[in-house]
Amino acid sequence: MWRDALLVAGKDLRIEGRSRVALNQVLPFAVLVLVLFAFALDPDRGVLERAAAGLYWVAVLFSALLAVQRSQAVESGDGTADALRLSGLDPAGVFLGKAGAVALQLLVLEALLGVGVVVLYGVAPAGLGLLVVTALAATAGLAAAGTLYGVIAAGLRVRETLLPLLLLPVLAPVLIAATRASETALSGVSSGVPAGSWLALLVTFAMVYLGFGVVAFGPLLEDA
Amino acid sequence: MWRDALLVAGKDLRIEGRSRVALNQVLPFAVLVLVLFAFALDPDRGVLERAAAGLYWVAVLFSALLAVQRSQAVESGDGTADALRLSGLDPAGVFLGKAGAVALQLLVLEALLGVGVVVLYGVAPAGLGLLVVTALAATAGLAAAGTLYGVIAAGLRVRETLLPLLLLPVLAPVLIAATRASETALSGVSSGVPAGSWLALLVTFAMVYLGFGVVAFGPLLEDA
Amino acid sequence: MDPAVRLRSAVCLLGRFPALSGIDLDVRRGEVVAVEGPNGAGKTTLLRALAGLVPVTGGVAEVLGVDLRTARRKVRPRVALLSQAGGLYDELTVADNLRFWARAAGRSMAAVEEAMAELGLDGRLADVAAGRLSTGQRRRVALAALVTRDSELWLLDEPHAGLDAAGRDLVDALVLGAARRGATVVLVSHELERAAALSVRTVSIVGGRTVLGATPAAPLPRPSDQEAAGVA
Amino acid sequence: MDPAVRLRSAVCLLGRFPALSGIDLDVRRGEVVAVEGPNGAGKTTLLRALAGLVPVTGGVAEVLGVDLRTARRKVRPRVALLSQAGGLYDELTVADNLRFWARAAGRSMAAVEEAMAELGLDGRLADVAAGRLSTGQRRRVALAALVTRDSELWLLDEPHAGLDAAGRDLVDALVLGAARRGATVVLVSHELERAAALSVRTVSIVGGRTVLGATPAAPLPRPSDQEAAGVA
Amino acid sequence: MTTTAPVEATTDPPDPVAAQGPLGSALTLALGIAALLALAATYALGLALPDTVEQGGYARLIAIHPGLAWASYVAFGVTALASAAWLVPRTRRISWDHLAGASAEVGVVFTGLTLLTGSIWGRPTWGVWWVWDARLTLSALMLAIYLGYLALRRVPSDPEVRASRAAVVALGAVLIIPINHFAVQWWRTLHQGRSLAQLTPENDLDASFIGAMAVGFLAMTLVYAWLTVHRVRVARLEDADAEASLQVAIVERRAEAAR
Ligand code: HEM
Ligand SMILES: Nc1ncnc2c1ncn2[C@@H]1O[C@H](COP(=O)(O)OP(=O)(O)OP(=O)(O)O)[C@@H](O)[C@H]1O
Ligand SMILES: Nc1ncnc2c1ncn2[C@@H]1O[C@H](COP(=O)(O)OP(=O)(O)OP(=O)(O)O)[C@@H](O)[C@H]1O
Ligand SMILES: [Mg+2]
Ligand SMILES: [Mg+2]
Repeated sequence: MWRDALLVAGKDLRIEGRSRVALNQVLPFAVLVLVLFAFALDPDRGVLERAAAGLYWVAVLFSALLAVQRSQAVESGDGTADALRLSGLDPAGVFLGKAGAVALQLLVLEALLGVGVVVLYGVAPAGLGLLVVTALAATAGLAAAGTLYGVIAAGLRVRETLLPLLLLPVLAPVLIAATRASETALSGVSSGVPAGSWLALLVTFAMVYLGFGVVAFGPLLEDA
Repeated sequence: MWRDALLVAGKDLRIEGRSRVALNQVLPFAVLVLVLFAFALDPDRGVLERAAAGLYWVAVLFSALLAVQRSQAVESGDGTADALRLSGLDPAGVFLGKAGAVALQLLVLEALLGVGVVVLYGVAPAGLGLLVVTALAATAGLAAAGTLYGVIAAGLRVRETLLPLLLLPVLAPVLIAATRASETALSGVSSGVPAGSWLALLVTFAMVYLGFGVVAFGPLLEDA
Repeated sequence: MDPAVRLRSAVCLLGRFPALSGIDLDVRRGEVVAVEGPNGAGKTTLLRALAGLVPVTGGVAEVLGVDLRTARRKVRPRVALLSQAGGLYDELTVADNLRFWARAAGRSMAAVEEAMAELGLDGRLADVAAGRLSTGQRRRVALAALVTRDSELWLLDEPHAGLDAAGRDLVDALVLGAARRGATVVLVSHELERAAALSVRTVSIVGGRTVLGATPAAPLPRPSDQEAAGVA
Repeated sequence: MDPAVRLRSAVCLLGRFPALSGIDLDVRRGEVVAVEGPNGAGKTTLLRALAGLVPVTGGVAEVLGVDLRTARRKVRPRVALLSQAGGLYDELTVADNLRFWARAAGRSMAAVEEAMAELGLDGRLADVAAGRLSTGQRRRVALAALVTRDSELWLLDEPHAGLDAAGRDLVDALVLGAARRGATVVLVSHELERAAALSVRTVSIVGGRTVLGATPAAPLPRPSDQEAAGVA
Repeated sequence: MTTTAPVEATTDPPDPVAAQGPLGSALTLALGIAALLALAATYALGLALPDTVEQGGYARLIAIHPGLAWASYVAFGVTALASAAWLVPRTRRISWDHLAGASAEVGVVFTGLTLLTGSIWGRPTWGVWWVWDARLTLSALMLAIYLGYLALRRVPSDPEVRASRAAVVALGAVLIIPINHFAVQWWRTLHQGRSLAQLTPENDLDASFIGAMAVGFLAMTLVYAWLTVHRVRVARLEDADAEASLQVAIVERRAEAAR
């Protein structure tokens, strides 16, 4: 399983290395979403200072969506789906591999995007730790759920439209929990309990979807 | 040109009729976006009522993105691009046709979504007339710009990721103008002047991109 | 009247790669010419260049009297290309696909019905979504579109591929019919005997350039040779 | 030892459509069988069913001793399918594609090198992105993947399609080689002579059902007939 | 025997720049020197500026920050013009596309620096590095837009096709400049108003600041021009190189027949 996971992740990262989609397109897209929402919320009304964390995670959420879409587009070459099914690769491995690749790309993106936030809002080191943990947990969740739903939408001709529909509601909890956790981290208010529980939520989410994926990916990948 | 436009629009709408993507996927997606942001913005703080219009148009914006992506996916069958180039169809016609089809789908979506917002956020549409005009102008702009950028990203293997990146910022002005105009309409404050100027902005935007598309579509479609 | 095709050391780049590295080719109006060559020789690229789909960046290139280097778009409406990819909308039914392309090219619906009958696409298949068809059935639909479109210059990329025995014979009939109506046909195929049987001569392409005759060593044709080929 | 393939009035649905409406087929280990039939007859569907990719919903269906109706996934790792679609990652180079699939199937990199050399994919092509290849070159890469994968049961869907003369002979050599090594081969082809030359018998499929022998009217085989066919 | 017809040049003939040395022509050299001098002048003027009550030493950033911002406007403006020149059939030259790309690349760098200096300036003035102020947000948007533009340019495809695609995008993107420029009027912003526009006799904005701003702007524009010119040179050299390697490629390709 792990061997297969590495193989698949390696393959996806190599493709990214050749096409640079995550770097050249998803990253700017994240910035874009951030800025656009800032606008939709209307600068004049001072909503934004308060919504900063939310904005950050909305941006990450949409980037995750794109990353997953890309990770599925890669598999959409004609015949590759069949080839994958015949390959004898352990589905769980394929799942972990693709999720891993997505997670890695997201983490880099979050880091780059986050540096901005951290600097701009002068986060306390304590908060920083919390932020990092939050990011890790959230990313694992996003990647796992994303990959799982990605394969559900994959192969259908309506991938572009169906995936967002399926994925967004699932990721909503991550969005909220991550937002709350990071807000605490940013405001530095060490009312640790709430942050902790939000974090717990994120971790459980990630765990659940990782487990679920490992189990369910087989049927999904192979019956499709 | 108009004949070709009708032909192409008819084709796209027929495909929609068979696949029901806009109805079964884009529309729910729009609703979803509305709800999600409602969360991201944290209801407790009473941001929602104020941001209702903004949220509505953000939802429309993303749906437009999906609609355009779909309208391009339809053309991505292997060989169809070449066939289109050889067909002798007037590129301007193709542009107007595809834009028209997208616009029609968006209008329906906006209507349904509008009802939703009124219900969800309990906003009372005071200036209904203004809202309608706004919607019409905004939609024309979204469809025109969307189709133009759609064909730019089309044919590239990275369509899914590149299109949002290119398109969103272009549509941002529409987002803002439409939001402002509808806010005036909703709040019923008949400070007509600002609303009027926002509306003017929307109309010019639509005009510019329609004209630009009619002119530029040729090179884009045929050189590619 | 100017020749259907006239290429002199024509060069075509795909990305940075010279898929055509110097093609010489003369095709007179009404001639049926077969093109053969190893995989990757540049046959498909040649057809796409002749259809004005890929730019010719070097040499001389004229099709139906149009200079491909300056006005390749002008030839597009005048040729009929059967590409290896079908060019069908998967969501539309077979009939809808054919009607759309026919209308686009300004052909009559009657022509569509005819073509569908000719290729055995009437009946059940007419209302099946193109995306569900088998390989050979897709090819048949593409052929039907070609027949409806009908034009001065037919460019066929492996028209026999994927078709059953009956389909192959049908293709032969279509080609001969087109030729009889005075159309020029350039036919790419790996089935040398079949192609040879249909055509007045076979052009060999290797490494993106013409190597006339069966053996790479054969000399370029002087007009006289071509006359010979023409009547052969 | 149980037969390589044993189908009794097997039925396969694609969507609502019975692409296979009652297939009878027996293939013994080490046999090379050719399958032919009109476009849309169900040949591709048959191969996909044998590979365990599409569910068999009726009749009896066993491949390599595995019951397709209950455990079709078990056969997947044990067969080698050459589908009409290549199954390549367009963004990866030819070499990377082949290495990936080889590793996935637990084959050695040496085997990859060998296969690439055998199919003339070493040299320039090795580092070209698969998406840029010509039709025939893609087929060659798919063949290379097949050769590297090598297995008990080869399922070939129009292996000659799109290949140049040399390529076609290469395919024949590969098939015979596989047979010599004791592999079973089911070979779908529209080129009847070629297929017949390679195989011990030809199975005809029409409308999703087996119609042994040339004429649809031919009776279903009794064991004795099969012996005959086997040694023929 | 094989076809002996000569293969003609396959793109515009390789241009003179290929022949030049690493520093380019005398003109580019002069441009470089001018740019450096102007920079020095800006530095001097900037230091000469008095501290201001509310901002202290930070006020000196006025010598750099606006200049950077305006230079990025210039850069993207040039990109738009060059793109238009490409789209118009009569003036269609691949070098226009080079210019558009190069100018955009430099412009992105300048926009980044604008954001940076701005933030540095914001900390003391507004107490925060960043606020979601219209001017700031739009500047960030500008950055994102042109990153997208560059992303499109990086997608491999036929040069001519890419040029057309990029050109259309560039023309759409340039609209952000006026929007950003007038943002301070359309939205209530923390950011400085259009001081030059507001400049009137009774306006008490210190002349030395205006001077610093002007010189800074001049310097940044020169630097921009310098960098762009060289970026274009590189692009051309790349083309010339491709041209050369193309001839080799053609020979290799033709040689396949020998096998
Ligand atoms: C990240 C933060 C900032 C960004 C992105 C930014 C961006 C810009 C831009 C784009 C311009 C050109 C405006 C135009 O003429 O269209 C500009 C000009 C200017 N900025 Fe900033 N700025 C930032 C922060 C600041 C701060 C903190 C100050 C000082 C309080 C400041 C002072 C100025 C001044 C004086 C000008 C020239 C005024 C004029 O337009 O005539 N900026 N800035
Ligand atoms: N970007 C590229 N880089 C390298 N090689 C390329 C690129 N694009 C195309 N090629 C090569 O150009 C050639 C295209 O040839 P073409 O598709 O015309 O072959 P063909 O004669 O039709 O072959 P087939 O018989 O297989 O259809 C192939 O050799 C392919 O490898
Ligand atoms: N959803 C569907 N609705 C109707 N018909 C369908 C559907 N899906 C598949 N078919 C039919 O099932 C058959 C699939 O056959 P298959 O692809 O196996 O043909 P084949 O024998 O491989 O033909 P070819 O020689 O062209 O490759 C085709 O006749 C196709 O039209
Ligand atoms: Mg070809
Ligand atoms: Mg088939």
